[in-house]
Amino acid sequence: MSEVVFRAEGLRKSFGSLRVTDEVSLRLPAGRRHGLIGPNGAGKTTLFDLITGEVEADAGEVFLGGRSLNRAPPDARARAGLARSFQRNNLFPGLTVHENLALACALKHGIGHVFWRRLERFTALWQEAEENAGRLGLADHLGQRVSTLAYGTQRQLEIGLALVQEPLLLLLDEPTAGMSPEETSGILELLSSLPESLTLLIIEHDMDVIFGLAERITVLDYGRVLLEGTPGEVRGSDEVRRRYLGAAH
Amino acid sequence: MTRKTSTLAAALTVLAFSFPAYAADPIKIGVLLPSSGVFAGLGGDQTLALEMGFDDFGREVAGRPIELIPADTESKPNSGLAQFKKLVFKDEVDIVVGIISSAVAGAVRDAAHNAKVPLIISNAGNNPLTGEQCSPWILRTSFSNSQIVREMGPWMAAKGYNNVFLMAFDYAAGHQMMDAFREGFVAAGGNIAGEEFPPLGETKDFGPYLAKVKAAKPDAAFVFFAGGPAIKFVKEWAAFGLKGEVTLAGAGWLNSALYVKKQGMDAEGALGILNYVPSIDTPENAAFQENFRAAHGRDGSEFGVAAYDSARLIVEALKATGGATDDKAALVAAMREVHFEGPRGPFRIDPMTNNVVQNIYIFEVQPQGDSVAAIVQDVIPDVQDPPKGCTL
Amino acid sequence: MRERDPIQLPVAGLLAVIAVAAWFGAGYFGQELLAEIAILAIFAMSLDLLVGVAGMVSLGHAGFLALGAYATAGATVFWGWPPAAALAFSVAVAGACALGVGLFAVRLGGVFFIMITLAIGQMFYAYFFKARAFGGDNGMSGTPRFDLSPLGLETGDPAVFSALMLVIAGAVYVALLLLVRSPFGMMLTAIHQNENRLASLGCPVRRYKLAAFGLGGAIAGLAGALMAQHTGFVSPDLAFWTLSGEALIIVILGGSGSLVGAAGGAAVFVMLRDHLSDGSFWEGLRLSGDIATHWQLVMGLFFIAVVLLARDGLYGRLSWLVDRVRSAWRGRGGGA
Amino acid sequence: MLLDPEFLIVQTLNGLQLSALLFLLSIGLSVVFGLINFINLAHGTLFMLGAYFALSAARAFDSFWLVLLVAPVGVAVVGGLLYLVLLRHMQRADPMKQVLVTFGLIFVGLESVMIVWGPLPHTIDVPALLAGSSSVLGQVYPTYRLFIIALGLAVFLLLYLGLERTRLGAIVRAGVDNRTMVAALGIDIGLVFFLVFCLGCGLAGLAGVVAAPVFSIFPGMDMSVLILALIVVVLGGPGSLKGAGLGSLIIGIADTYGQVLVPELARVTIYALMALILIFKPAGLVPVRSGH
Repeated sequence: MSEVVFRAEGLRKSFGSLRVTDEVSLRLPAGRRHGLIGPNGAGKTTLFDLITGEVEADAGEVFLGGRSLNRAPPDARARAGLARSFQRNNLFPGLTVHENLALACALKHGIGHVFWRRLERFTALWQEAEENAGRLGLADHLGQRVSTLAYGTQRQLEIGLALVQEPLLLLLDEPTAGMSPEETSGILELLSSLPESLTLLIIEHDMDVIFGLAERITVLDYGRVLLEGTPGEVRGSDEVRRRYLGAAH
Repeated sequence: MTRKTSTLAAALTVLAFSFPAYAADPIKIGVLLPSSGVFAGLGGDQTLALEMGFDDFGREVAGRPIELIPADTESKPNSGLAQFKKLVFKDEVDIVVGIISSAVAGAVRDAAHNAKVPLIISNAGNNPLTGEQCSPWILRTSFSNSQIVREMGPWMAAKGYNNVFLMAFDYAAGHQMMDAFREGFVAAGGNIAGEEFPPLGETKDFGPYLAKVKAAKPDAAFVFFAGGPAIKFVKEWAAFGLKGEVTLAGAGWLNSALYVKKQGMDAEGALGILNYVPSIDTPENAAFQENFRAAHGRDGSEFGVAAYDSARLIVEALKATGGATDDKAALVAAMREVHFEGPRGPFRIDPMTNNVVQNIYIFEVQPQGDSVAAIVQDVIPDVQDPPKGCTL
Repeated sequence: MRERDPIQLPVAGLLAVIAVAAWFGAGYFGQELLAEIAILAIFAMSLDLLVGVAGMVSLGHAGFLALGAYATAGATVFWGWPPAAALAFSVAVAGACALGVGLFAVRLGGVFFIMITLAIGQMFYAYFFKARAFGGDNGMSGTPRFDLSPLGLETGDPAVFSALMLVIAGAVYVALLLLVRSPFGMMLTAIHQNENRLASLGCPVRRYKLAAFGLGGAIAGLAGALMAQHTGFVSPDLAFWTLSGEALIIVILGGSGSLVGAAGGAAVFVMLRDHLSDGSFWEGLRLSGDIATHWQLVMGLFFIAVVLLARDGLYGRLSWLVDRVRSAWRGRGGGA
Repeated sequence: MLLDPEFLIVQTLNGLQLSALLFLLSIGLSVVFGLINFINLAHGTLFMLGAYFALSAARAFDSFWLVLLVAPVGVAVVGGLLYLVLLRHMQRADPMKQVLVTFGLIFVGLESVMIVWGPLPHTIDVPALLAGSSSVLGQVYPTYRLFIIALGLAVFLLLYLGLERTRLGAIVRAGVDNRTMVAALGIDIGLVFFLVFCLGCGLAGLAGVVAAPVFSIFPGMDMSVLILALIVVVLGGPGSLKGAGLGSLIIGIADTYGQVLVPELARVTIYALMALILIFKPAGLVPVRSGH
């Protein structure tokens, strides 16, 4: 088993009297494809928020590549190698696809602060954005404003933005939500083409997707870890079936 | 346009240009008064009186009609300056008259000086305008702040007030008024019991300051407030039980003719010093007040009189030049020669400072009919400012 | 990229042509107006950088304008600095203060950002109102204009001064346009559209906002310094919050985020104010000249109309029109 | 001087009086802000309108008490019309547009007042019952100001009971806390907003009526109170009745003592206080919203 890239220890979060995340710990070795499932309200997205720092944890710690990220705000965590996509499309609607991707590239290369040269003059960066668009199947939409795109296309870009960052750990929050079967298989193809070394944590409601993709799966329920195991183990667990799988299907 | 009318138009154009331009050319006078902002009320009052002045003294000189061009300063310095430039450069007026706010006057000062166009200030009382910042092109028909107040200190000391509390808003005019009073009063042996300068415009409540006056137990208070705050101050003075305990004296705007009747009996017994009160007993004043009341249903105020006298100054100077306005220097020279008996007494321009020389009146607010009025107690004739830093 | 904002440069060119034509055609007063428009345009563009580009709605921007004006007035009158040095000083002072204020302000968003900038702007107003050294509420006169006599130019002449102001406004526009189209400007645009996502892509959003706030303040300070030179006078009114409000109206009128729109909005605003407050304008419309006395009522209604109806401002409307004409043209071309 | 009991008593009463007025003025602004995140810059204009309506009503009727009833109702009607014609459509607009529309209304209000009532200041008389002075702990103090304090207190208690004990109050409380939830319960939240907005305007009008005899009535009296009211709202916490009460009390007392004790800094400190509160407690001293 390869080296552990990501570690979360005892994460806890309450909103008022409601405990949404309760002592959740997670270890991900490099290259792991890891699934996160659980019923609605189990605290999956909140766990993502705690990992990326968008929501501050009451207790617990997060490590990436051996470094503690606890004090770091979301942007610093992103620069340290965390990237995420969102459950609901969360893009820059007034910009074109090309610009959306170029933004992410510019940030990755640390030239966001350059104010004396026009963005288009960074030809390499501009091209990199274009290549990424090709990889994401967005080449035809390059010059289009995001707000004018169809939902599924936006969804592709949503995932694409996170991919462009070339992170150590990629968090995907229901990447195929609301997509047609063809679109879903497109996304799956994309995900399976990702480099082996990339570590992936993915929330998904579509069980076929998750069982096809994940090496291991963590099941959350009421903010707690119910079970962690291989897809087979999860499928075989009576408790999981009772609490979640049965109800969902 | 038919051929016939276009020929006619062409002929008319030729005709128009063949006459000497000035014969029926109007004399343009820019009226730089606020119709909006904090001083809109005073601007309105002066506009009425100015119109009345031109009605009385003539709307035409040497065959040239006098045309008034109003411009709104909004009581803001930058707008005032922009409007001044518009009057001078776009409308090409021959004379500018007006300006209520000293801040606007300060903003306009350099422009007027450089433009070499006569500017007649009909209210703004900032001392330096006819002191260190005086200009041969700027005349003032109203007053300087210290001109109004200077004589009050010695007068009160002579009347046996030894211990006086000072209060005015914390702004330039407030400080100039209090400084002028303090200087004369202390020189005459008086003692300052305390002084307070509440922030301008933001004091919604004089209570805190009145509490301090009370605690200081003075013989009298000398204050400067005007407009809405003056009404409020006088009313609160009475409500806090100070009326009758401490003599209230003020730069006379405290009980201006514009609103002394709204202060009513609360103002009774207040002393004031000012360049004009409606009760001055001269035929000139009687005529002015009669006209003003007939037209507007209320007493003419000190603001109105300054505007009214400004109109007269302009008309008489124009008569002296035979209606010629091209030589602005001659026009100003003529203005400096004008003198007459106006509603407030003898009026002339001080050649040393270009400020008005005028009588100053000390009055007391007394019951009159079912209301109150300012009744003259004493007159200090021909008060003139020392040429403080002004070399004309 | 070029496709996104195709009319920016043509409109800027058109405005420049109009400005030059106006300069040649204008008399003394027209050139005074032109100088005022140019300075207001600089101020409006600096606010547009905050509001239109980065999405930070400030109701205290006039505070930095006043700061720049007072810094120039103080440096020239008290210390005898040459106006050009004083101008640089103004920009530095206003920029530094904006950075200091921004340190706190950029933590807040939406209505709360509006409120805190309002409070801070009013703080400047209250301070200058009481600053005895600067003449308090009466303000202070005596700020000189640039000395260009070595070049044989007399800046006291409105023709020279207005030309200079137009050139400076043009330079500020070009600089801001380059900035907006740089990666940094792109980040600001993205912050406006979706701040959280940009942070999750690794952008230290607050630092970028702070930089924009400081830069906007510095340029407002530049406008203030020029304004002090133009009028020769500074007063606390420059910091009053209603001036910030009017500048916001200008930005919306012109089309928020379009830079050149802010400049155009400034021109429309000044001309409108000049006409509405002029009795002869109303008489020209066969109405009573007395309406001019209440021109602020008309202005207020105009403000409301602008906000309700303008949507994306004059620039946006123009952009839309050009789009329509183009697609109609293309449609016809396709059919043939 | 601080230890002089006479000074302390009178000054504290002055502070309470200002607090009472500020409370009447700001509570409407606060609740509307809390309910719909809407900043109404024209709130000061409604205050001014209250004073002018009182002027006209005082000329029409002889009774101050009738004026005290009629004028605020008039202002509430004006507020209601504004809401229906203009502001209702602005609820979804971004905050800048809301602020600027009400900014335009300030100019319209100011000029309208000058057209109708003229630019010169006016006064109305204090009713005979409240004229003159009373003795409070041995100090002469204007009776009318005591009345203002009592009125402020009474309105606070009435609103408190209304919020705690009535169905409308419960909906408003819930609406400030979580707007979508109330809408999800099938309550016509629009109607609730409308009523609350009118009530808030009426209270601003009431503040104007009550202030009129003390302050005199003049165009521009709106500007002098607007910023203070905004500070109270921010300080106390938008949407909170207790917050508005507490904020009014703090600003009223601090302003009264501050003006006299440290006049050089009086206004600067209050703005600075607002800025500090915004930075460190953006939800105000009495926050209402429960997180999300």
